[in-house]
Amino acid sequence: MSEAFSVRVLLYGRCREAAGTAEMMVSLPPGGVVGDLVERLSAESVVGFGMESVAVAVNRKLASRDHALDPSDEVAVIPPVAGG
Amino acid sequence: MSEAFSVRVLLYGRCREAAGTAEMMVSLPPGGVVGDLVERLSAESVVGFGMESVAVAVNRKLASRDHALDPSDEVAVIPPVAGG
Amino acid sequence: MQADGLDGSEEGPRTIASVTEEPLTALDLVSLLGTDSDGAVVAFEGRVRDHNRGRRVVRLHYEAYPEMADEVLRDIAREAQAQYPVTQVGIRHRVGTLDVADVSLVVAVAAAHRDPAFDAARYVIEQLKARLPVWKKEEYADGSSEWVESQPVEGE
Amino acid sequence: MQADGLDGSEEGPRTIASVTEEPLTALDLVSLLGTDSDGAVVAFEGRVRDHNRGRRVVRLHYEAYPEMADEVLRDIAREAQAQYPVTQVGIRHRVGTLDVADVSLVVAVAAAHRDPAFDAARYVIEQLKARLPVWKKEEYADGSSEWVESQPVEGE
Repeated sequence: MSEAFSVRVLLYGRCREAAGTAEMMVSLPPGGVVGDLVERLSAESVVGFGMESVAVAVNRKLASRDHALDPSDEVAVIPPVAGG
Repeated sequence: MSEAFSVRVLLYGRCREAAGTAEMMVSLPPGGVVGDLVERLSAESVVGFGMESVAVAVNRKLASRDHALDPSDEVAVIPPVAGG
Repeated sequence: MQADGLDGSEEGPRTIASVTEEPLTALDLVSLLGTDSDGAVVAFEGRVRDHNRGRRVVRLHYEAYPEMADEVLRDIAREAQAQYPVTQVGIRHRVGTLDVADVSLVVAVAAAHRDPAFDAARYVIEQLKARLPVWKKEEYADGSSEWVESQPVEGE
Repeated sequence: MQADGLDGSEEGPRTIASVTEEPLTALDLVSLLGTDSDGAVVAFEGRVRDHNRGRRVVRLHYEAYPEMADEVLRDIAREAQAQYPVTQVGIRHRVGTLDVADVSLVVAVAAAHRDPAFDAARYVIEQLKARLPVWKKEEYADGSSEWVESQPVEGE
Protein backbone atom coordinates (compact mmCIF):
# COMPACT_ATOMS: atom_id res chain seq x y z
CA MET A 1 0.00 0.00 0.00
CA SER A 2 1.49 3.30 -1.01
CA GLU A 3 -1.27 5.18 0.79
CA ALA A 4 -2.71 5.08 4.29
CA PHE A 5 -5.53 2.56 4.53
CA SER A 6 -7.89 0.83 6.93
CA VAL A 7 -8.42 -2.80 7.76
CA ARG A 8 -11.36 -4.48 9.42
CA VAL A 9 -10.21 -6.16 12.65
CA LEU A 10 -12.10 -8.90 14.50
CA LEU A 11 -11.79 -8.87 18.28
CA TYR A 12 -12.29 -11.74 20.70
CA GLY A 13 -12.33 -12.42 24.40
CA ARG A 14 -10.54 -9.91 26.54
CA CYS A 15 -9.77 -7.69 23.54
CA ARG A 16 -13.41 -7.59 22.49
CA GLU A 17 -14.42 -6.59 26.00
CA ALA A 18 -11.71 -3.94 26.26
CA ALA A 19 -12.77 -2.44 22.93
CA GLY A 20 -16.47 -2.72 23.67
CA THR A 21 -16.99 -4.10 20.16
CA ALA A 22 -16.39 -7.33 18.26
CA GLU A 23 -15.13 -5.57 15.16
CA MET A 24 -13.42 -2.27 14.38
CA MET A 25 -11.75 -0.47 11.52
CA VAL A 26 -8.13 0.44 12.16
CA SER A 27 -6.21 3.03 10.12
CA LEU A 28 -2.69 2.14 9.12
CA PRO A 29 0.15 4.08 7.48
CA PRO A 30 1.30 3.29 3.92
CA GLY A 31 2.91 -0.16 3.92
CA GLY A 32 1.33 -0.92 7.27
CA VAL A 33 2.22 -4.31 8.76
CA VAL A 34 0.82 -6.47 11.56
CA GLY A 35 3.22 -4.88 14.05
CA ASP A 36 1.77 -1.43 13.25
CA LEU A 37 -1.70 -2.76 13.89
CA VAL A 38 -0.75 -4.20 17.27
CA GLU A 39 0.85 -0.93 18.32
CA ARG A 40 -2.18 1.01 17.27
CA LEU A 41 -4.49 -1.31 19.21
CA SER A 42 -2.21 -1.09 22.22
CA ALA A 43 -2.34 2.71 22.11
CA GLU A 44 -6.12 2.42 22.14
CA SER A 45 -5.93 0.02 25.14
CA VAL A 46 -7.55 -2.83 23.19
CA VAL A 47 -4.56 -5.03 23.93
CA GLY A 48 -3.33 -3.03 26.89
CA PHE A 49 -2.69 -6.17 28.92
CA GLY A 50 0.42 -7.18 27.01
CA MET A 51 1.13 -6.73 23.33
CA GLU A 52 3.68 -9.50 23.22
CA SER A 53 1.14 -12.13 24.25
CA VAL A 54 -1.20 -11.24 21.39
CA ALA A 55 -1.07 -13.02 18.04
CA VAL A 56 -2.68 -11.79 14.85
CA ALA A 57 -4.38 -13.90 12.22
CA VAL A 58 -4.61 -12.65 8.66
CA ASN A 59 -7.16 -14.49 6.56
CA ARG A 60 -7.41 -17.12 9.34
CA LYS A 61 -3.71 -17.91 9.43
CA LEU A 62 -1.30 -16.66 12.07
CA ALA A 63 0.85 -13.88 10.67
CA SER A 64 4.22 -12.53 11.78
CA ARG A 65 4.62 -8.95 12.96
CA ASP A 66 6.24 -7.91 9.66
CA HIS A 67 3.43 -9.34 7.52
CA ALA A 68 2.15 -6.57 5.21
CA LEU A 69 -1.56 -5.87 5.49
CA ASP A 70 -4.06 -5.20 2.75
CA PRO A 71 -7.46 -3.49 3.04
CA SER A 72 -9.15 -6.70 1.84
CA ASP A 73 -7.61 -8.86 4.58
CA GLU A 74 -9.69 -10.50 7.29
CA VAL A 75 -7.64 -9.60 10.35
CA ALA A 76 -8.22 -10.96 13.85
CA VAL A 77 -6.55 -10.30 17.17
CA ILE A 78 -5.84 -13.54 19.02
CA PRO A 79 -5.29 -13.05 22.75
CA PRO A 80 -3.99 -16.06 24.69
CA VAL A 81 -6.33 -18.96 24.04
CA ALA A 82 -8.05 -21.26 26.49
CA GLY A 83 -9.75 -24.01 24.56
CA GLY A 84 -10.25 -27.52 25.85
CA MET B 1 -5.73 -84.10 53.54
CA SER B 2 -4.40 -87.32 54.95
CA GLU B 3 -6.38 -89.33 52.37
CA ALA B 4 -6.70 -89.29 48.63
CA PHE B 5 -9.44 -86.91 47.51
CA SER B 6 -11.06 -85.33 44.48
CA VAL B 7 -11.54 -81.71 43.47
CA ARG B 8 -13.93 -80.20 40.98
CA VAL B 9 -11.95 -78.44 38.24
CA LEU B 10 -13.35 -75.82 35.88
CA LEU B 11 -11.90 -75.79 32.39
CA TYR B 12 -11.80 -72.93 29.89
CA GLY B 13 -10.74 -72.22 26.35
CA ARG B 14 -8.23 -74.59 24.88
CA CYS B 15 -8.28 -76.82 28.00
CA ARG B 16 -12.04 -77.13 27.89
CA GLU B 17 -11.87 -78.15 24.24
CA ALA B 18 -9.06 -80.64 24.85
CA ALA B 19 -10.99 -82.24 27.71
CA GLY B 20 -14.30 -82.17 25.88
CA THR B 21 -15.96 -80.84 29.02
CA ALA B 22 -16.18 -77.61 30.99
CA GLU B 23 -15.83 -79.29 34.36
CA MET B 24 -14.24 -82.49 35.66
CA MET B 25 -13.41 -84.24 38.92
CA VAL B 26 -9.71 -84.90 39.41
CA SER B 27 -8.36 -87.39 41.96
CA LEU B 28 -5.37 -86.29 43.99
CA PRO B 29 -3.05 -88.06 46.43
CA PRO B 30 -3.12 -87.24 50.15
CA GLY B 31 -1.80 -83.70 50.65
CA GLY B 32 -2.30 -82.99 46.96
CA VAL B 33 -1.20 -79.53 45.78
CA VAL B 34 -1.81 -77.46 42.68
CA GLY B 35 1.32 -78.88 41.06
CA ASP B 36 -0.09 -82.41 41.41
CA LEU B 37 -3.28 -81.30 39.71
CA VAL B 38 -1.42 -79.77 36.78
CA GLU B 39 0.64 -82.92 36.32
CA ARG B 40 -2.48 -85.08 36.38
CA LEU B 41 -4.21 -82.86 33.81
CA SER B 42 -1.10 -82.91 31.68
CA ALA B 43 -1.02 -86.72 31.77
CA GLU B 44 -4.61 -86.65 30.55
CA SER B 45 -3.66 -84.22 27.75
CA VAL B 46 -5.98 -81.52 29.07
CA VAL B 47 -3.06 -79.12 29.26
CA GLY B 48 -0.83 -81.01 26.85
CA PHE B 49 0.18 -77.83 25.06
CA GLY B 50 2.46 -76.63 27.82
CA MET B 51 2.07 -77.09 31.56
CA GLU B 52 4.28 -74.14 32.40
CA SER B 53 2.02 -71.67 30.59
CA VAL B 54 -1.02 -72.73 32.63
CA ALA B 55 -2.04 -70.98 35.84
CA VAL B 56 -4.46 -72.36 38.40
CA ALA B 57 -7.01 -70.37 40.36
CA VAL B 58 -8.25 -71.66 43.69
CA ASN B 59 -11.42 -70.01 44.90
CA ARG B 60 -10.99 -67.38 42.15
CA LYS B 61 -7.49 -66.34 43.20
CA LEU B 62 -4.31 -67.42 41.43
CA ALA B 63 -2.52 -70.07 43.45
CA SER B 64 1.10 -71.18 43.44
CA ARG B 65 2.08 -74.75 42.50
CA ASP B 66 2.66 -75.70 46.13
CA HIS B 67 -0.75 -74.47 47.28
CA ALA B 68 -2.52 -77.33 49.14
CA LEU B 69 -5.92 -78.24 47.73
CA ASP B 70 -9.09 -79.10 49.57
CA PRO B 71 -12.12 -81.01 48.26
CA SER B 72 -14.29 -77.95 48.84
CA ASP B 73 -12.12 -75.67 46.71
CA GLU B 74 -13.36 -74.13 43.47
CA VAL B 75 -10.42 -74.87 41.19
CA ALA B 76 -9.99 -73.51 37.67
CA VAL B 77 -7.35 -74.05 35.03
CA ILE B 78 -6.31 -70.75 33.46
CA PRO B 79 -4.59 -71.17 30.08
CA PRO B 80 -2.94 -68.07 28.59
CA VAL B 81 -5.56 -65.32 28.49
CA ALA B 82 -6.59 -63.11 25.59
CA GLY B 83 -8.97 -60.47 26.88
CA GLY B 84 -9.27 -56.97 25.46
CA MET C 1 -22.17 -61.79 35.27
CA GLN C 2 -25.73 -60.55 35.32
CA ALA C 3 -25.03 -57.99 38.03
CA ASP C 4 -24.11 -54.47 37.08
CA GLY C 5 -21.01 -54.57 39.26
CA LEU C 6 -21.77 -51.00 40.27
CA ASP C 7 -20.95 -49.52 43.60
CA GLY C 8 -20.21 -46.13 45.14
CA SER C 9 -22.41 -43.06 45.37
CA GLU C 10 -23.04 -40.59 42.57
CA GLU C 11 -20.43 -38.10 43.72
CA GLY C 12 -17.91 -40.37 45.37
CA PRO C 13 -15.50 -42.99 44.10
CA ARG C 14 -17.36 -45.32 41.80
CA THR C 15 -16.36 -48.59 40.27
CA ILE C 16 -18.22 -50.42 37.54
CA ALA C 17 -16.63 -53.70 36.56
CA SER C 18 -18.17 -56.76 34.96
CA VAL C 19 -18.21 -59.17 32.09
CA THR C 20 -21.45 -59.22 30.16
CA GLU C 21 -23.19 -60.93 27.28
CA GLU C 22 -24.90 -57.69 26.30
CA PRO C 23 -23.65 -55.50 23.44
CA LEU C 24 -21.38 -52.70 24.62
CA THR C 25 -20.65 -49.13 23.66
CA ALA C 26 -18.50 -46.50 25.32
CA LEU C 27 -21.62 -44.50 26.01
CA ASP C 28 -22.80 -47.08 28.55
CA LEU C 29 -19.97 -46.06 30.84
CA VAL C 30 -19.25 -42.47 29.82
CA SER C 31 -22.78 -41.38 30.65
CA LEU C 32 -22.53 -42.97 34.11
CA LEU C 33 -19.16 -41.61 35.18
CA GLY C 34 -17.92 -38.26 36.35
CA THR C 35 -18.52 -35.90 39.23
CA ASP C 36 -18.80 -32.11 39.19
CA SER C 37 -15.12 -31.88 40.05
CA ASP C 38 -14.05 -33.97 37.05
CA GLY C 39 -12.76 -32.13 34.02
CA ALA C 40 -11.83 -35.19 31.98
CA VAL C 41 -13.36 -38.48 30.96
CA VAL C 42 -11.26 -40.86 28.87
CA ALA C 43 -12.99 -43.80 27.23
CA PHE C 44 -11.69 -46.75 25.28
CA GLU C 45 -13.52 -49.15 23.02
CA GLY C 46 -11.83 -52.37 21.94
CA ARG C 47 -13.46 -53.60 18.74
CA VAL C 48 -13.23 -56.80 16.72
CA ARG C 49 -10.86 -56.25 13.79
CA ASP C 50 -11.31 -57.97 10.45
CA HIS C 51 -7.73 -59.20 10.49
CA ASN C 52 -5.15 -60.49 12.95
CA ARG C 53 -1.63 -61.74 12.37
CA GLY C 54 -2.17 -61.68 8.63
CA ARG C 55 -5.41 -63.69 8.62
CA ARG C 56 -8.90 -62.52 7.75
CA VAL C 57 -11.11 -62.74 10.84
CA VAL C 58 -14.87 -63.07 10.41
CA ARG C 59 -15.99 -63.67 13.99
CA LEU C 60 -14.71 -64.02 17.56
CA HIS C 61 -15.83 -66.14 20.45
CA TYR C 62 -15.00 -64.80 23.89
CA GLU C 63 -15.26 -67.10 26.87
CA ALA C 64 -14.78 -66.05 30.50
CA TYR C 65 -14.50 -67.53 33.94
CA PRO C 66 -17.11 -64.99 34.89
CA GLU C 67 -16.98 -65.09 38.69
CA MET C 68 -13.22 -64.65 38.75
CA ALA C 69 -13.29 -62.17 35.86
CA ASP C 70 -15.62 -59.86 37.75
CA GLU C 71 -13.29 -59.97 40.75
CA VAL C 72 -10.21 -59.30 38.63
CA LEU C 73 -11.92 -56.35 36.91
CA ARG C 74 -12.90 -54.89 40.27
CA ASP C 75 -9.35 -55.36 41.56
CA ILE C 76 -7.91 -53.62 38.51
CA ALA C 77 -10.38 -50.74 38.74
CA ARG C 78 -9.52 -50.20 42.40
CA GLU C 79 -5.80 -50.39 41.71
CA ALA C 80 -6.22 -47.67 39.09
CA GLN C 81 -8.12 -45.54 41.60
CA ALA C 82 -5.41 -46.07 44.20
CA GLN C 83 -2.48 -45.41 41.89
CA TYR C 84 -3.75 -42.40 39.93
CA PRO C 85 -5.67 -39.28 40.99
CA VAL C 86 -8.88 -40.39 39.28
CA THR C 87 -12.35 -40.49 40.78
CA GLN C 88 -14.29 -43.15 38.88
CA VAL C 89 -13.42 -46.17 36.79
CA GLY C 90 -15.65 -48.37 34.67
CA ILE C 91 -14.76 -51.56 32.82
CA ARG C 92 -17.00 -53.90 30.89
CA HIS C 93 -15.85 -56.89 28.88
CA ARG C 94 -18.18 -58.70 26.54
CA VAL C 95 -18.36 -62.48 26.22
CA GLY C 96 -20.05 -64.66 23.60
CA THR C 97 -19.90 -64.45 19.83
CA LEU C 98 -18.89 -61.11 18.33
CA ASP C 99 -18.88 -59.95 14.73
CA VAL C 100 -16.34 -57.67 13.12
CA ALA C 101 -16.66 -54.10 14.50
CA ASP C 102 -18.49 -55.27 17.62
CA VAL C 103 -17.19 -53.80 20.87
CA SER C 104 -15.44 -56.36 23.09
CA LEU C 105 -14.21 -54.03 25.82
CA VAL C 106 -15.12 -50.64 27.22
CA VAL C 107 -12.99 -48.77 29.73
CA ALA C 108 -13.83 -45.31 31.04
CA VAL C 109 -12.07 -43.16 33.62
CA ALA C 110 -13.14 -39.84 35.12
CA ALA C 111 -10.67 -37.47 36.76
CA ALA C 112 -10.14 -33.82 37.56
CA HIS C 113 -7.35 -33.65 34.97
CA ARG C 114 -6.73 -35.45 31.72
CA ASP C 115 -3.23 -36.87 32.18
CA PRO C 116 -4.10 -39.24 35.03
CA ALA C 117 -7.32 -40.19 33.23
CA PHE C 118 -5.32 -41.28 30.18
CA ASP C 119 -2.69 -43.03 32.28
CA ALA C 120 -5.25 -44.90 34.35
CA ALA C 121 -7.18 -46.02 31.25
CA ARG C 122 -4.01 -47.48 29.76
CA TYR C 123 -3.13 -49.14 33.05
CA VAL C 124 -6.53 -50.82 33.16
CA ILE C 125 -6.22 -52.13 29.61
CA GLU C 126 -2.68 -53.45 30.10
CA GLN C 127 -3.60 -55.16 33.34
CA LEU C 128 -6.70 -56.84 32.04
CA LYS C 129 -4.87 -58.11 29.00
CA ALA C 130 -2.38 -59.75 31.37
CA ARG C 131 -4.75 -60.97 34.08
CA LEU C 132 -8.37 -61.22 33.02
CA PRO C 133 -9.57 -64.85 32.74
CA VAL C 134 -11.04 -64.39 29.27
CA TRP C 135 -10.22 -66.48 26.21
CA LYS C 136 -10.70 -65.75 22.56
CA LYS C 137 -11.18 -68.00 19.60
CA GLU C 138 -10.83 -66.48 16.17
CA GLU C 139 -12.87 -67.72 13.23
CA TYR C 140 -11.26 -67.12 9.85
CA ALA C 141 -12.58 -66.54 6.36
CA ASP C 142 -11.36 -70.00 5.30
CA GLY C 143 -13.62 -71.66 7.89
CA SER C 144 -10.85 -72.61 10.31
CA SER C 145 -10.59 -71.28 13.85
CA GLU C 146 -7.94 -70.93 16.49
CA TRP C 147 -7.51 -70.02 20.16
CA VAL C 148 -5.55 -66.82 20.57
CA GLU C 149 -3.44 -67.11 23.69
CA SER C 150 -1.12 -64.22 23.89
CA GLN C 151 -0.54 -63.92 27.59
CA PRO C 152 0.32 -66.67 30.09
CA VAL C 153 -0.97 -65.49 33.44
CA GLU C 154 1.72 -64.96 36.06
CA GLY C 155 0.97 -67.18 39.04
CA GLU C 156 1.97 -66.29 42.55
CA MET D 1 -19.76 -23.42 12.63
CA GLN D 2 -23.02 -24.80 11.35
CA ALA D 3 -21.33 -27.30 9.04
CA ASP D 4 -20.59 -30.76 10.28
CA GLY D 5 -17.00 -30.52 9.16
CA LEU D 6 -17.24 -34.10 7.98
CA ASP D 7 -15.33 -35.53 5.11
CA GLY D 8 -13.94 -38.86 3.93
CA SER D 9 -15.76 -42.04 3.06
CA GLU D 10 -17.10 -44.56 5.53
CA GLU D 11 -14.15 -46.91 5.28
CA GLY D 12 -11.35 -44.50 4.48
CA PRO D 13 -9.63 -41.73 6.38
CA ARG D 14 -12.25 -39.54 7.96
CA THR D 15 -11.96 -36.24 9.69
CA ILE D 16 -14.67 -34.54 11.69
CA ALA D 17 -13.66 -31.18 13.10
CA SER D 18 -15.78 -28.24 14.09
CA VAL D 19 -16.85 -25.85 16.79
CA THR D 20 -20.51 -26.03 17.62
CA GLU D 21 -23.15 -24.45 19.83
CA GLU D 22 -24.89 -27.80 20.28
CA PRO D 23 -24.45 -29.94 23.40
CA LEU D 24 -21.74 -32.59 23.01
CA THR D 25 -21.13 -36.12 24.18
CA ALA D 26 -18.42 -38.59 23.28
CA LEU D 27 -21.06 -40.77 21.66
CA ASP D 28 -21.56 -38.24 18.88
CA LEU D 29 -18.11 -39.08 17.59
CA VAL D 30 -17.50 -42.62 18.81
CA SER D 31 -20.53 -43.91 16.95
CA LEU D 32 -19.35 -42.28 13.72
CA LEU D 33 -15.74 -43.41 13.76
CA GLY D 34 -14.00 -46.67 13.06
CA THR D 35 -13.54 -49.03 10.14
CA ASP D 36 -13.59 -52.83 10.14
CA SER D 37 -9.82 -52.83 10.44
CA ASP D 38 -9.86 -50.70 13.60
CA GLY D 39 -9.44 -52.50 16.91
CA ALA D 40 -9.37 -49.40 19.10
CA VAL D 41 -11.34 -46.21 19.57
CA VAL D 42 -10.12 -43.73 22.18
CA ALA D 43 -12.45 -40.92 23.19
CA PHE D 44 -11.98 -37.91 25.41
CA GLU D 45 -14.56 -35.64 26.97
CA GLY D 46 -13.49 -32.34 28.49
CA ARG D 47 -16.08 -31.24 31.02
CA VAL D 48 -16.69 -28.06 32.99
CA ARG D 49 -15.29 -28.48 36.51
CA ASP D 50 -16.86 -26.83 39.54
CA HIS D 51 -13.54 -25.38 40.58
CA ASN D 52 -10.41 -23.92 39.03
CA ARG D 53 -7.30 -22.48 40.66
CA GLY D 54 -8.99 -22.60 44.05
CA ARG D 55 -12.15 -20.78 43.03
CA ARG D 56 -15.65 -22.16 42.79
CA VAL D 57 -16.83 -22.05 39.17
CA VAL D 58 -20.55 -21.94 38.42
CA ARG D 59 -20.56 -21.39 34.65
CA LEU D 60 -18.26 -20.93 31.65
CA HIS D 61 -18.57 -18.86 28.53
CA TYR D 62 -16.65 -20.12 25.52
CA GLU D 63 -16.13 -17.83 22.58
CA ALA D 64 -14.51 -18.81 19.28
CA TYR D 65 -13.28 -17.28 16.09
CA PRO D 66 -15.30 -19.98 14.40
CA GLU D 67 -14.03 -19.83 10.82
CA MET D 68 -10.41 -20.02 11.93
CA ALA D 69 -11.21 -22.53 14.69
CA ASP D 70 -12.70 -24.96 12.19
CA GLU D 71 -9.56 -24.67 10.06
CA VAL D 72 -7.25 -25.17 13.02
CA LEU D 73 -9.21 -28.24 14.17
CA ARG D 74 -9.03 -29.73 10.68
CA ASP D 75 -5.29 -29.02 10.55
CA ILE D 76 -4.75 -30.70 13.92
CA ALA D 77 -6.85 -33.73 12.97
CA ARG D 78 -4.88 -34.17 9.75
CA GLU D 79 -1.57 -33.77 11.55
CA ALA D 80 -2.61 -36.53 13.93
CA GLN D 81 -3.52 -38.75 10.99
CA ALA D 82 -0.18 -38.04 9.33
CA GLN D 83 1.95 -38.54 12.45
CA TYR D 84 0.31 -41.63 13.95
CA PRO D 85 -1.01 -44.85 12.39
CA VAL D 86 -4.64 -43.94 13.01
CA THR D 87 -7.49 -44.03 10.52
CA GLN D 88 -10.08 -41.53 11.70
CA VAL D 89 -10.07 -38.49 13.93
CA GLY D 90 -12.97 -36.45 15.23
CA ILE D 91 -12.89 -33.24 17.24
CA ARG D 92 -15.76 -31.06 18.38
CA HIS D 93 -15.47 -28.02 20.61
CA ARG D 94 -18.49 -26.38 22.09
CA VAL D 95 -19.00 -22.61 22.30
CA GLY D 96 -21.53 -20.58 24.25
CA THR D 97 -22.54 -20.80 27.90
CA LEU D 98 -21.83 -24.09 29.67
CA ASP D 99 -22.85 -25.27 33.12
CA VAL D 100 -20.80 -27.41 35.45
CA ALA D 101 -20.46 -30.98 34.08
CA ASP D 102 -21.31 -29.91 30.52
CA VAL D 103 -18.98 -31.26 27.85
CA SER D 104 -16.80 -28.58 26.26
CA LEU D 105 -14.66 -30.80 24.05
CA VAL D 106 -14.89 -34.23 22.48
CA VAL D 107 -11.97 -35.93 20.75
CA ALA D 108 -12.16 -39.43 19.29
CA VAL D 109 -9.57 -41.43 17.40
CA ALA D 110 -9.94 -44.80 15.67
CA ALA D 111 -6.94 -47.00 14.88
CA ALA D 112 -5.97 -50.61 14.32
CA HIS D 113 -4.10 -50.63 17.65
CA ARG D 114 -4.62 -48.84 20.92
CA ASP D 115 -1.25 -47.19 21.55
CA PRO D 116 -1.34 -44.85 18.54
CA ALA D 117 -5.01 -44.11 19.25
CA PHE D 118 -4.11 -42.92 22.76
CA ASP D 119 -1.07 -41.00 21.54
CA ALA D 120 -3.00 -39.27 18.76
CA ALA D 121 -5.83 -38.30 21.11
CA ARG D 122 -3.38 -36.66 23.49
CA TYR D 123 -1.63 -34.92 20.61
CA VAL D 124 -4.93 -33.46 19.45
CA ILE D 125 -5.80 -32.16 22.92
CA GLU D 126 -2.38 -30.63 23.52
CA GLN D 127 -2.35 -28.95 20.14
CA LEU D 128 -5.79 -27.48 20.40
CA LYS D 129 -5.06 -26.11 23.84
CA ALA D 130 -2.09 -24.30 22.33
CA ARG D 131 -3.58 -23.21 19.01
CA LEU D 132 -7.36 -23.19 18.90
CA PRO D 133 -8.80 -19.66 18.76
CA VAL D 134 -11.23 -20.23 21.62
CA TRP D 135 -11.52 -18.12 24.75
CA LYS D 136 -13.03 -18.92 28.08
CA LYS D 137 -14.55 -16.72 30.75
CA GLU D 138 -15.16 -18.25 34.14
CA GLU D 139 -18.06 -17.15 36.29
CA TYR D 140 -17.54 -17.69 40.01
CA ALA D 141 -19.83 -18.39 42.93
CA ASP D 142 -19.22 -14.87 44.29
CA GLY D 143 -20.66 -13.32 41.12
CA SER D 144 -17.35 -12.19 39.63
CA SER D 145 -15.95 -13.45 36.36
CA GLU D 146 -12.58 -13.62 34.67
CA TRP D 147 -11.02 -14.47 31.31
CA VAL D 148 -8.82 -17.54 31.57
CA GLU D 149 -5.87 -17.11 29.26
CA SER D 150 -3.45 -19.87 29.77
CA GLN D 151 -1.74 -20.09 26.45
CA PRO D 152 -0.33 -17.24 24.31
CA VAL D 153 -0.46 -18.46 20.72
CA GLU D 154 2.94 -18.82 19.08
CA GLY D 155 3.00 -16.60 15.99
CA GLU D 156 5.10 -17.39 12.96
